[in-house]
Amino acid sequence: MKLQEYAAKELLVRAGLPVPPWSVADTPAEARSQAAAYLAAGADRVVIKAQVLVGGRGKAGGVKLAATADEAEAVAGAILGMDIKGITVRRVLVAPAADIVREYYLAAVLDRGARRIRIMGSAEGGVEIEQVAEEDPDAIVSLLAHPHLGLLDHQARQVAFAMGLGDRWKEAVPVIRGVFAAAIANDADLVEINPLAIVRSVEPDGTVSESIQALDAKVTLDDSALFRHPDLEALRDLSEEDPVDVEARGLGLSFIRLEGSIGCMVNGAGLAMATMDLVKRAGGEPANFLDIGGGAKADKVAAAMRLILSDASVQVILVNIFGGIARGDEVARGLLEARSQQTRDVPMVVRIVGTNADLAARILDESGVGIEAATSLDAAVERAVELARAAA
Amino acid sequence: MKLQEYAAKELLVRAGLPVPPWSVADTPAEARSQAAAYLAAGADRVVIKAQVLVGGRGKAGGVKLAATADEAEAVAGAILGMDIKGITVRRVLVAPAADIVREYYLAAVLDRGARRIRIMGSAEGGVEIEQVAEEDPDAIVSLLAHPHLGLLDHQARQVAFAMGLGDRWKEAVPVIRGVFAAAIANDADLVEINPLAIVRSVEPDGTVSESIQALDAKVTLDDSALFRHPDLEALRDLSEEDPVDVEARGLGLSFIRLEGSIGCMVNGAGLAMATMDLVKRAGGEPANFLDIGGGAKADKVAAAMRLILSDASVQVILVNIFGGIARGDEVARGLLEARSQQTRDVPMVVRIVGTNADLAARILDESGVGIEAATSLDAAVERAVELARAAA
Amino acid sequence: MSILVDEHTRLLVQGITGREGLFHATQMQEYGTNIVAGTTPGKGGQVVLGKVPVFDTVAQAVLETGADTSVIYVPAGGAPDAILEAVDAGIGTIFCITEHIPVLDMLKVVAEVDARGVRLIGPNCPGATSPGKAKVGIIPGSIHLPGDVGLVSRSGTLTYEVVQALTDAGIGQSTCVGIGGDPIAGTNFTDVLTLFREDPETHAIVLMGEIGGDAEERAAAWKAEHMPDVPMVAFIAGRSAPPGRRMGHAGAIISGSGGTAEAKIAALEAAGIRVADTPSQIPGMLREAGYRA
Amino acid sequence: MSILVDEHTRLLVQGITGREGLFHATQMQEYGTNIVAGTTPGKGGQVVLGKVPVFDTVAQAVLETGADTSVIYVPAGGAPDAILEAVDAGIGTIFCITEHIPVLDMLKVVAEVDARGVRLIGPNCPGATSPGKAKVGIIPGSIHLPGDVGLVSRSGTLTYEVVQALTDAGIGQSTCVGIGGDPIAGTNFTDVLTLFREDPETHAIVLMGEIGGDAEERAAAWKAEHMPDVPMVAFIAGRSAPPGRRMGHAGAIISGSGGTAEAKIAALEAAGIRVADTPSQIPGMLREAGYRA
Repeated sequence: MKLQEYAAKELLVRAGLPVPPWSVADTPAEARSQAAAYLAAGADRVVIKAQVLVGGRGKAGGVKLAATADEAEAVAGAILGMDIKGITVRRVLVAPAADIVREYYLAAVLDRGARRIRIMGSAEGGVEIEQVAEEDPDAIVSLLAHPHLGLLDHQARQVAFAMGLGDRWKEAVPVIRGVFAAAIANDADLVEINPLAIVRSVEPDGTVSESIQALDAKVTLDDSALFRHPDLEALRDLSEEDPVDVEARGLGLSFIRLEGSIGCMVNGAGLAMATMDLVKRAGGEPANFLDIGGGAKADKVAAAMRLILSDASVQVILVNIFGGIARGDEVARGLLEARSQQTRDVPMVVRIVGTNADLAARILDESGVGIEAATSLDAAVERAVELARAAA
Repeated sequence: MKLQEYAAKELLVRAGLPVPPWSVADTPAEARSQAAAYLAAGADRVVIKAQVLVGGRGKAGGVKLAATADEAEAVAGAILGMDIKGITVRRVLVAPAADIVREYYLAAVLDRGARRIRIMGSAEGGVEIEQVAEEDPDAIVSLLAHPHLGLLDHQARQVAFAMGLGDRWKEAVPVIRGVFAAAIANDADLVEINPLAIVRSVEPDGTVSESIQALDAKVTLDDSALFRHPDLEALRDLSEEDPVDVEARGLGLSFIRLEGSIGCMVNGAGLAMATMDLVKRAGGEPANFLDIGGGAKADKVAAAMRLILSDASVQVILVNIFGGIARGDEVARGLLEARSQQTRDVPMVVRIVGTNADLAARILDESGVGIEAATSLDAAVERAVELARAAA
Repeated sequence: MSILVDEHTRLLVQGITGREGLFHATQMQEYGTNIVAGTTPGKGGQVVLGKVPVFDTVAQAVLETGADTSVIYVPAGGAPDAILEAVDAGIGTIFCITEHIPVLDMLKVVAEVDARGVRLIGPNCPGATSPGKAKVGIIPGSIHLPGDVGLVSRSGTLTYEVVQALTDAGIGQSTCVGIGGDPIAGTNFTDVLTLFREDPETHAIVLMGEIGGDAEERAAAWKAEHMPDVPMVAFIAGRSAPPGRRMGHAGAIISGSGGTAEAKIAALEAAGIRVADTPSQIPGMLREAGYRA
Repeated sequence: MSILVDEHTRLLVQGITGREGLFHATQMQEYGTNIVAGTTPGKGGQVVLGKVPVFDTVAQAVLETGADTSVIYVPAGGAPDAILEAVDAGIGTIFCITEHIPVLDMLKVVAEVDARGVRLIGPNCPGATSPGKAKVGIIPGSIHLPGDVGLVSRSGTLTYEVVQALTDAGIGQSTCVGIGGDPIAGTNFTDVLTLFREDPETHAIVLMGEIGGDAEERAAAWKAEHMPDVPMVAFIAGRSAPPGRRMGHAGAIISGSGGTAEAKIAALEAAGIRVADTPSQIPGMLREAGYRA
């Protein structure tokens, strides 16, 4: 689960990291009043940032500065409703603009190959780390935390010194440890601060001081561990999600809506992807990814079918079940149940093999409902694409 | 640092372990009122237990039952002031007597050889575990916690089943984990519950229930880790300690008062023990163990000397310093400082070798104070014993 | 021969009295797998499947039955501990079927498993079958044919699909191994290829990968270096997956430039491994690659 | 030859700019030890002792100077991390002089040190000297004489006492090692005996034990089995210690029947090792045991 910047920053604060104040606005008016407050408190300008879960929002015009409350309202109005890579901006973050002395990069990320949490830091902050990795790999310091002992003090020091934060290493070490701690405390696959910055601030009495601050944050949580962080579920931004995805999650189904016309219902993520690949190869377009999981019962199958059919662009449904834990007869019963409640007449191509496939075939056969049966995956896909073409 | 039973029980409770109520009394009157309260609350009898840091208090008559408040006062009066293996009882624990169904043994203990924390359990509780180990070693289940992962769930289950607590393993597992957790949370070398018991209790409505309870507790803390548990220092029972020991600890000295007449001041615990061994071998009796530590400065040496002299039975002082981190001249200066403040005329045999020994010899020599110098350890010991004999 | 499991396997089923555990234990026993014991805390003393004793702890089970391999059907909350219990009891090969184990738990578990020299397959894996000898896990037994093609896969049902395709084409398998699709797994493609290389009865390889991570790329490079002459065909699921969306498996994330189907296919082909467009092409491509049953 | 340290040792001093670190670094350098680097976070770039560069991290120090051995003078709060920093940087032999490190910290550290195949001596140890070659730690250099007797001890100053006695008697030492008196230590008597057995220039052994634990008993048994013909003399401090009282070292606790001076002396004598009553007897007893310089 990816968190929006504002939610990610909340987790950083809980881990004791220094984050400048921020607020979240859903309307230009909200943004205006928040900006006015920051400006009144001494900020020269405020920054308004689109809250979307895709990269490149800056280049897309989703991050702007404003020097007055009027300007903040106008900028927020322009960003809210903007489309960034297919996502509509529904929320902006408002924060005082920081007086940045220097930008750094810092992250804790799951390294699947090394099977450890990797800490990465760089004095080249504020740009995509992939770009730094390509152009100047020596500018990145990277090391693996111990699987049991975590990030050790000396590792945090090593990162601090290698990032060029040697003259303020005592301030940097808790920040580096904090990023790791945030990953562990929240079961995060990724905690990224880019930029981490040395920020200059001027007190009312004119004193100038500099400190390390986290100015942006990306956090991705491990979905399998959400059960032990019930509070984090509240940070999920449902506004950006397709309501159908939300419903699918409630049903324990793995569902992703796509653009095509062929609804797919498959058991197993790998087989589901392979089925979609074959649909595409045969000239069709899958309408969704759907893995009904291992022990799917009839009622879950029926619910999954309703989800697929809720998409008006679905013209044909392709069911591909290889029984293992899932039993063919259960799936067949679920299909019939869904069919009986179905208001829209969409043709269905069904291929069920493996555990209790014979029973499934008999159930479907005896039902008298017009469900086309296929035994081979290739034939099922071909027929589904053919039906979709006919319907188009 | 060994904790009294009442302090040890406090740590068990903090670790979530089930411990029946208890209170602590310093006078028979206190014990009486506490007993009265337990009896009024439904207890059939109360148990009064001497709080001393030596084993075998039960056999010594330091643990007694009482059925009435009068009896409790009388029993407490008999136990308070009692001498148990040289320790005067100054405090008793008062608790409702438990209706014990069965007794078990459970402990987490530092295993120096294995360099792990060892969990030990037995269905043979209520007796010394050393006796069980000798007579029926198979009655003890014992396993090592992981140095990083701690005591794993399956290890706790294994202990529970092997202890014969299989039919209540879901109740036993948190207790076993709790004992380990108490050791870790407090940096304890030993957390021992003996007996751990299944206790029967009768509710006012006549319902009988059974549950696992910790009826006694021994805890030994790692002195080197006390700095990170400032709250635990408050659990130390100063009443049982020699005030001189308390003062020595305040000075950062390792000091133990003994019975003899030859005060010893040595740097290094091993050399201090060896010096005492030689004194005893030569027919003398050391008055104390004292390790002045590595970098002992003059003022610390002087303080150590005052400690030794505060013991009226000291007839001669033997100083044995092998300079390494400790520098001979610093020690010599400390000795002279102490000598100048000395009210009692006790002869002193001093042997200083190693770092700055020449300087030390010159300082002592030039002082004109009557300090006998010796160059070999054997000669120094022999002379000290001779002087002690002469003084006796 | 075969790898990981065979007729000598003495199997322990952890969580044998649970719904999943009992169902699959029955299937495994019917296939001929030698199940010697099961465990469920508090159910020690029971007997299931006609003759399989149930123990409270793995330590007891190993002591009394000499189990050397275990398969875990314990829910995600208890599965990491179940793996470590098997390790501590001296089990040498552990299959963890359980899905949805948190990644941080698995980081600790694999560190310990590696340190102790134990083989862990999974978690979130379908297990392994050596046709005609033993099946451990949840792969349907009926789809197999004994033979000499080794199969390794990150997927579950997709594995079955390919096994069925091989069997239908008359191509038998030495051992079929599902290593699971989780981001952190005990055994990777290269580990299994290493085992297959040591197996004199495995004469060709089928590798079923999917998008995400770089395990396929590493396996390709290893194969090219260590077993260049062995016929091998691969398949990568997820060519049509939109970038950045999860497709069920946490493993199937495309992050940055790495982990795409294109990158994996390119790496496999660069290593001289043919990549099939559909599972049904695999038997033919194996023969084209020089495999003769 | 010698063990652990010699003229080829490239020594790193962790905590070199501290009071203790700088004092002993000076002493070590004066003795002729090849100190190639020091570390203190935040002091990187300084030079001490005329020519020794100071680094912020051990990793940098190793990279730039090829240090292979380190000695730690870091306070107890930071010492466990200092040990692990040396391990992570690839240091092969680590001496930890620091005392009062909590036991639980050391349990984790020694587990990691062992897993990584690194040699840790200490903590709370005086170090090691190979007379005429190198001294690492805090043992006064002046008391040594080069020779062929290996000495191993759990104590600090008691070690000096015996070294002095040997030197006074004209008996030189190959290496003198203080393993420290803490309950949890990186290296025990048996480990050091194993090293001495492999050293062709060590022809006799002196072992200085003390009450508490059973390391002396285990060393005695090992010696009897693995180096029965090597002359060896032991000493056990704490014969006069009252049971149950701590004598400074956490190690010196008598618990139950084990760990007493009597038990240790009996075990040593049963293994054919003579036990001296006083340090001054040791040179004579070594000769009686067959040692010839």
